[in-house]
Amino acid sequence: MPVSPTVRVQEAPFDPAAESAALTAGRVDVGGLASFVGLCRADDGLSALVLEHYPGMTERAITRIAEQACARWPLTGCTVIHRHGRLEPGAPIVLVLTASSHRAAALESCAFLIDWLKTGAPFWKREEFADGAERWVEAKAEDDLAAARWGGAP
Amino acid sequence: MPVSPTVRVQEAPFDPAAESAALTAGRVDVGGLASFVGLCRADDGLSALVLEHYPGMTERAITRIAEQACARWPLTGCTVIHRHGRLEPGAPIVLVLTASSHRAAALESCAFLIDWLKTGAPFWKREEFADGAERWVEAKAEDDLAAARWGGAP
Amino acid sequence: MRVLYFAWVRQRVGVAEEEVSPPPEVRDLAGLVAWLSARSPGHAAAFAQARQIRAAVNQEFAGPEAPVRAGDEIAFFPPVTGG
Amino acid sequence: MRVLYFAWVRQRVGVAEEEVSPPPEVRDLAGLVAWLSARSPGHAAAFAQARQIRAAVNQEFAGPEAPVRAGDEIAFFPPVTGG
Repeated sequence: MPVSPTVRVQEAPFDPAAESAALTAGRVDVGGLASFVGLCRADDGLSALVLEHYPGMTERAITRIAEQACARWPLTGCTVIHRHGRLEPGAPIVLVLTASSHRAAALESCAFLIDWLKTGAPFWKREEFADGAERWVEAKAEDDLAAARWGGAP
Repeated sequence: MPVSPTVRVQEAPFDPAAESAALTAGRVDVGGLASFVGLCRADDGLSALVLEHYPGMTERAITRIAEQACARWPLTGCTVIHRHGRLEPGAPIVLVLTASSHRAAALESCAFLIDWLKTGAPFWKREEFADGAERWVEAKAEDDLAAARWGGAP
Repeated sequence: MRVLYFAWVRQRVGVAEEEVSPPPEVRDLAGLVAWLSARSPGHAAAFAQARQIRAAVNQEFAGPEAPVRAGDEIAFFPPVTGG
Repeated sequence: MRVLYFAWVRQRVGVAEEEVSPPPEVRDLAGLVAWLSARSPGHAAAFAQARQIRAAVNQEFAGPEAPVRAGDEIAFFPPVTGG
């Protein structure tokens, strides 16, 4: 039976080391642990990113995507944490962690999860700039393509 | 100009959190940090894995592979740490960390590096079992294929 | 029926959520959008570019033909940009 | 010429490294393997399955046709299994 993913949506920072330890501590069946952390970049004088989300639906949508990853690859563990609220340049935004006996399963499912989070989880990014300007980030066609390469939507 | 990778071959454990911080601390141009940790599994009653390597050539071979990753993808940082010596089940063996402005570059180069480390770095694993048996791990054709999908050898 | 708005859709409408009771001829999301658009200039501005709008019915992504009923939680928002 | 052995190649040869001075007609790795194989039963056993052996000249992977010279560091080992 596939493992149940751990999914959290929070304003607070996350601790990749503690989350990694939770997926591997005391186990001897994990051969590979892949992780991805998305961070806030300071492009074009950006001073902060404000992430709005849809409470309730966000957790539900991420859980569905993560459950699909757990069903599609032989994972021993899977954790997704996505932050919301105001994030300054350099701040971590999202953590994806996948553990498996097999390295390819861990690496592929990690890429799958981040691609689908981009297109399937109800978050919206507003950019705030040093000069006071604000701008909603527009969805990118390339993100839809990246998600589509994995086949059907979760 | 491509960044210079950090490469270490050591018996001691490594600290993924500290290595991640070294690639991101004080920076605002990193959009994605991908990592992979390979761990020792306790398959078939394995009690330890003993990794032999070729001092000198190991660092050189890993550095060449890592430099190719830095040239092929727009990385802002790249760290590879590979342990040798006696490792018990659950112990981390190898750490690959790649940072980039773009998530796809970080994820792809991380997968590239671990695939090539499997086939291009002079390490040999000996398995020790609870019943006293020992066995050299045989190279897998699937590892050669995984590396080959990236095109020419580094 | 509870209607939620997010991101620039929320900013244009002017409220984050509202309780509405559309007439019985409003049966799907497309009908609800047409009916909501007539409520205020803000609503009209929010829904002006229909191709830029995504929606969810009871916290599941849904297309224009998705049925809507009394008691549903409906949300309108731009294409998502998380991750 | 310094010759290093690793993993089960080292175990079969019985030493981790040795200094050798092959005759001038030994010009490449294939020739060196043939010459080394005659040194002892251990060497012969190590090189018996030539397809299982990989090599490096001066810490670079090299094939059977790679030239070898006095002063080189040559290594023989099984296919690698790191990562």
